[in-house]
Amino acid sequence: MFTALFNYWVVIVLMMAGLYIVMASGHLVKKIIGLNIFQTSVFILFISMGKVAGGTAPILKDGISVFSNPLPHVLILTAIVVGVATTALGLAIAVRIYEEYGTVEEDDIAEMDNHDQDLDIAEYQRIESGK
Amino acid sequence: MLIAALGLPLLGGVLVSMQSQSPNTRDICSLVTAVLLFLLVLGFYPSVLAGNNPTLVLAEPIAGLGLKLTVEPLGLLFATVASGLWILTTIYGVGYMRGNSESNQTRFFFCFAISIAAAIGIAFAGNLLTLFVFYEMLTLATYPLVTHKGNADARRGGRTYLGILLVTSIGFFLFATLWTYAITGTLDFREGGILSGHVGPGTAMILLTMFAFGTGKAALMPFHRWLPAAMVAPTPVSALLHAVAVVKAGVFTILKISVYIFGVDFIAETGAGTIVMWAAAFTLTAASFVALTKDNLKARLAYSTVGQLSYVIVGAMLANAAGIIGATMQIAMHAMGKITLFFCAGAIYVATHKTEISQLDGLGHKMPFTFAAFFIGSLSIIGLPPMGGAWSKWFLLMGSADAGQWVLIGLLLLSSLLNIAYLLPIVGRGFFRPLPADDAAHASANTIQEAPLNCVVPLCVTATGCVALFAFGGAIYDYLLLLFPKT
Amino acid sequence: MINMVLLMLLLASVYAIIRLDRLLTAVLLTSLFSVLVASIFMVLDAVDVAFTEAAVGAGVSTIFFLAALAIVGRQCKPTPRRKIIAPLIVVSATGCVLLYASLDMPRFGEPLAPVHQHVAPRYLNDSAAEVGPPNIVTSVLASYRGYDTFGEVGVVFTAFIGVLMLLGAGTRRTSIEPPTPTGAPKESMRKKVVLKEVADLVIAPVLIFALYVQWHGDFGPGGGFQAGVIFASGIFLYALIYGIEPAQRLLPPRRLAYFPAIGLLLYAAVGIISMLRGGNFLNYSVLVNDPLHGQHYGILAIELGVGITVAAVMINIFFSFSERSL
Amino acid sequence: MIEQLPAIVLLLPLLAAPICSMIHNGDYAWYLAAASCWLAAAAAVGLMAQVWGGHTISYHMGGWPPPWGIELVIDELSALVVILVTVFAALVISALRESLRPKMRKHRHSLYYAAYLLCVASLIGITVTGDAFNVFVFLEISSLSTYALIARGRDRRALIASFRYLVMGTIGATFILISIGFMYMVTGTLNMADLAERLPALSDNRVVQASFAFFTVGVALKVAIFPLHLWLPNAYAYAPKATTAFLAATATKVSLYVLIRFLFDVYGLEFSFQQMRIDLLLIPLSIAGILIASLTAIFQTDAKKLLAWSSVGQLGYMVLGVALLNTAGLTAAIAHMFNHAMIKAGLFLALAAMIYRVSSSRLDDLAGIGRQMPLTMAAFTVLGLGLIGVPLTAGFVSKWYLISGALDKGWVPLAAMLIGSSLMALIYIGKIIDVAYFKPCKPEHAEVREISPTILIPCWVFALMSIYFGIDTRLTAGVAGRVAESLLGISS
Repeated sequence: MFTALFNYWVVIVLMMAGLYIVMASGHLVKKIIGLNIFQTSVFILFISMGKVAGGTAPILKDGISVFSNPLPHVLILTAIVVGVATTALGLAIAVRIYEEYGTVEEDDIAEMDNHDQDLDIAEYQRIESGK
Repeated sequence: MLIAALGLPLLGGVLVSMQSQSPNTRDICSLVTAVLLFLLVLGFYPSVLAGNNPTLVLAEPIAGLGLKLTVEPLGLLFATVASGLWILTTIYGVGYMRGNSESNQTRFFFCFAISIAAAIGIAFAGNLLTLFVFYEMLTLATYPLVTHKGNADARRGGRTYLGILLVTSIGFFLFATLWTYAITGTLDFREGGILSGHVGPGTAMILLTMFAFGTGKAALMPFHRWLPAAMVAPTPVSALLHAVAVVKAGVFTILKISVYIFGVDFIAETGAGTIVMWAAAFTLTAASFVALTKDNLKARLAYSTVGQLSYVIVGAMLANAAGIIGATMQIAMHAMGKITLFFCAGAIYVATHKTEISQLDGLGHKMPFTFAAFFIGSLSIIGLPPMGGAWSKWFLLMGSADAGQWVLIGLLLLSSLLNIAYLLPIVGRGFFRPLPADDAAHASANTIQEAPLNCVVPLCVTATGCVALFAFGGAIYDYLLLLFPKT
Repeated sequence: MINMVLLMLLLASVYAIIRLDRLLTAVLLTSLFSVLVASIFMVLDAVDVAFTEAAVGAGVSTIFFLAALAIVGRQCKPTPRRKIIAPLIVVSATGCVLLYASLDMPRFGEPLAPVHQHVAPRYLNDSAAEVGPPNIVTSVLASYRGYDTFGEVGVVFTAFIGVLMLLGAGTRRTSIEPPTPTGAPKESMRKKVVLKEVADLVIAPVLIFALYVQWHGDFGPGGGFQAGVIFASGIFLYALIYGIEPAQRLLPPRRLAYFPAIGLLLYAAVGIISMLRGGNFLNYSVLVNDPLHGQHYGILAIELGVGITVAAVMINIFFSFSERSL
Repeated sequence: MIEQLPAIVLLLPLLAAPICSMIHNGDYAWYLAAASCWLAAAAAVGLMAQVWGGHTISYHMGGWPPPWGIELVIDELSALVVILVTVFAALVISALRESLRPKMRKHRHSLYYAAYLLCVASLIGITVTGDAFNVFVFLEISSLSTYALIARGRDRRALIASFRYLVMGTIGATFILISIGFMYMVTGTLNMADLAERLPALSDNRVVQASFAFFTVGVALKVAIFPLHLWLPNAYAYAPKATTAFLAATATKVSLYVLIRFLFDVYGLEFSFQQMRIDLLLIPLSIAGILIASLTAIFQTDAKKLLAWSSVGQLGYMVLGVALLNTAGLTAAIAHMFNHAMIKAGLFLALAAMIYRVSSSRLDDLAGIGRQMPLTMAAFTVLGLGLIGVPLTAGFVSKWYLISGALDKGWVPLAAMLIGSSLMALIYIGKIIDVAYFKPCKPEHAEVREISPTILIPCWVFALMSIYFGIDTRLTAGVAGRVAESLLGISS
């Protein structure tokens, strides 16, 4: 039991570590690092379920008859692409945020947004009182 | 033919809206539509008297539950009243609007036509869903009429109007409708009702109460506030609201639900109407008291309407033949009486721009037709012979007696006394008090005279109608017996 | 069981990433993480995936991260204590669900597990006769599940459009500065002579290797995606050493921006031709008279489409980032 | 040709997207984008015609039979959702051109249209696919394009909203990926019909149960089911005007479709509702969502945020309808998907027209706009009545069914609550209408004129549709009713 499931458990810990970084970190780039780790760990889960004990890579060669399952490999190839695409877009947004706000720390941004809102309200009150 | 009855006012409305450049064509258009509609409605009588109920399904938005129109005696009577009075209101409206040179007259007549279409839809609704649809349509179509003046007051009044009517109709009426549908699986209006045998007395009482209070147009206290608020509207609109379409649609709805959803016998058996009946009894007394305190003529008439409507509700809740017949008659009689009073109020406003009762001293001599008509209308509302109103009050008292509700009889009589107290002094002021000094100067210069002919003729016609209805009381009674095939 | 040492290294690197406030190190550790994962994939017989993970995780992603860090700075604030609790609760709850599930999972490497029973055997047994390539992953990727791969190219293309919308195509600078006729090395470049020498030696083989991977995907690990990523890496290397401008002269961004679309359209064209020839979308068997030949041509064509799109997208995104950092 | 329709409806926008990205002239790109959307809409109607009455089409991608290849499956439900996506996308893009003009430099327009088309194509892809992993792939295309579209908003807060959505969306998508992995782990297949056959036997397997949990959470994030809705209000409020109209109409609806598909068809009614008791979770959440979101909407001072919060509440209606698990409730959910999409798209579009003129969506800036832009505001009013659920509008039909569904279960208080929430909708829509008609116009907006027909016509098409589908409900409630019966396993 222990040995058979141990690697799943490690993978679960890895996944949760990634998820933790996403949620706990306030730095937008670090959040994306977390997402990356989360997704990559899920990939391990997929690939490990495709393994057949004593099998080889699913490339047909004479004299080999036991192959690991190719389907998870295909799925994960696709998923890796999806992952890098998300990373690129996320980073692009983070860069734009930095250009607009001068920071990529969530707390600082929230503060500035609140400030914006205050400005909006002040503007509103100015107009109201002016009338 | 049913399509025509519904489509005609709509078509008229569209035609009217296209004629905004030429007022004469437009007003003729309105009038012709009104007359045609009245004739069309009358055309239904032969088949209804023969016991048929022409039916038409327009569409089926919800599986097994269509927009259905059915002509039956109760609805036909309401349609007759509404379409008949529409002719007069149109004539009067043309005079009033031109006399006061109001703006947006085209929009006014367009909305008017839509309101009538909605009223006809309510009259001929074949099930509760259809009724609800046209009920809401009426609310929305009359909203621009109420806010016609467009000033702050009008908007505030309009908001109250729309707020109360929509909230009560969605909050209570729609809910009760859905509940009924969930219980019975149908919403068709059927003789003897559909709820009988499906629900116990408790649920029936809750449902009936929700329906009654959900019909905000019936102005049952405490949901009567919209009616005085809507007084900001021009007088033809008030006439429409009070006499022709809106409040009548409200009480008619309650009547129809009592007769065709619950069934008279079912209400009588279960006593489901108790709460509503006493609420109505309270309203009719309280409203009369409030009316006494109002100096503004239209406000006083508004509270009078609140009280008179509750007569209809009381009649419906009595759940016996005399009560229902009295209630139905009250719809017609009160319509005729109240429209007369409003026409008079409008005529006074057009002629003198006076709105308060205390300003009316001595005007009776200057405007004899108007004040005479007001007197006749008042008598009809009070319920004194030889006016039509006498019949309805009589049957309502009979119904109360049949039901053994002696307290109720007392309240009805008390209310009639109050009616005398708040209506007749107005006429008295007009005829028996001298003109105030500053007005006398105007009067000598002949600046005060009767309102334009367009205004005076309709009010004379309706006043005559009040008298005529007394003569037709028997015929109406016979007709209404169609509702009770067994008795 | 997967190699214990690798798993422990993974745990250690993730722990370090959580603790680190210096993002540059964190990114490099993430890169290491990817390499380790790639090794695990290798152990698990997923050679294609290992190849890709190494190229993407340790290569392209890392470059993107570095480019972004160059703009937004390398330091991050430590997480305040009070902000740890909520994530911990969520993560523990999720972890518990996963642990609960793991109790019923098939034993690792079990040949009788359901995954190996239902769908996969057909791929293993019949793909040679039905599709052709010895690399079964390629058969499944390009033919049996070619539609997924089409979607995957769509994802890459979408990311390209998104980055372009946000950051621009990387054309701004070249339009301002007139292109210098000869690649006069800047001051800083002179100090990188050794690097330059090495790069000259490496870049050409990298690009050739990319082409090899592109065409060899039928037989061994590889294919359009890996080739595209490797090709892009070669260009990154060139740009890092010689500067962005020479790289952009080599591959003008304005023209390069067409290529993602061209790759995607090439892929779709194969599918549409098969529709015109009476088959369903992406049914390569109808492309020519012999189904097996048709499969072969189809796979070659779509792999080329994948390669073009992926390489062009990666290079474009890189240019977009690098323009912002200057 | 006709048998290729499932692929064609998807390929039209998907191929127009790369071509758009290559056209530098934004106007030509717009023509192409609009044309491809309208053609896709026509193809979608063709699909509906084929499956009308309860037929099913299966299209084998690459000619490989399922479960080895990927299959597209079209039944009445998916055809309805495809119509929803394509028709509303086409209407919105017809209006888009006008609204983009002042905001972006011209050659970026093409990219915007390309992203829009990718989003449309991916939503179609999600809807028609019969393969669980393929759902994930197209979900990612739609997510990425959505992030990009939102990030283009004029306010810098759009970037933050987009980033938050990206993080939450990616977590959601990864949860779905985990779930699909688990399903595959115990069944060996990815085909949805195949999964449906194999999963019931494994209902006691913990892996299946966990996959169910992950799937529900992942999709709930995408649907914005309370309390996972946090990304939605800001994303809608700060996204470019017309984008909001499109997203509000389609994106969450398609996610909800995925939820319905998996709960009823893949995991199966018995497993989802009798074993896992998902309804016990969804009913309280949706009720809380309806009440809290409607209440929040009432207190908004920004019209766009108000409508965004209203969307959260309206999604609650749909989820509630699903969770009621009776014919009326499910009919309501599916019909409301369509009706709400139509109404909200129209509302956001009309609002976009006003924002276009006054450059703000704050309520006090919209004061008096009803007189400056009477036709736009009239359309807004008609649509607003639909949202409240006034009779003879589409909103009434779906609410009717929903309340019937609650009453069929004998839950009178729930029905009363739903009526109450309609009244809350009356308040918040009334707030906008009241400001627009009855407040004096700001002096700086005195010169504001009616919007051009390019936006006005689509607005009115939505408004008239809202009335039409309040009367003729064969396409909405009719289909929804049949679908509901088949999902619930009731043979009609």
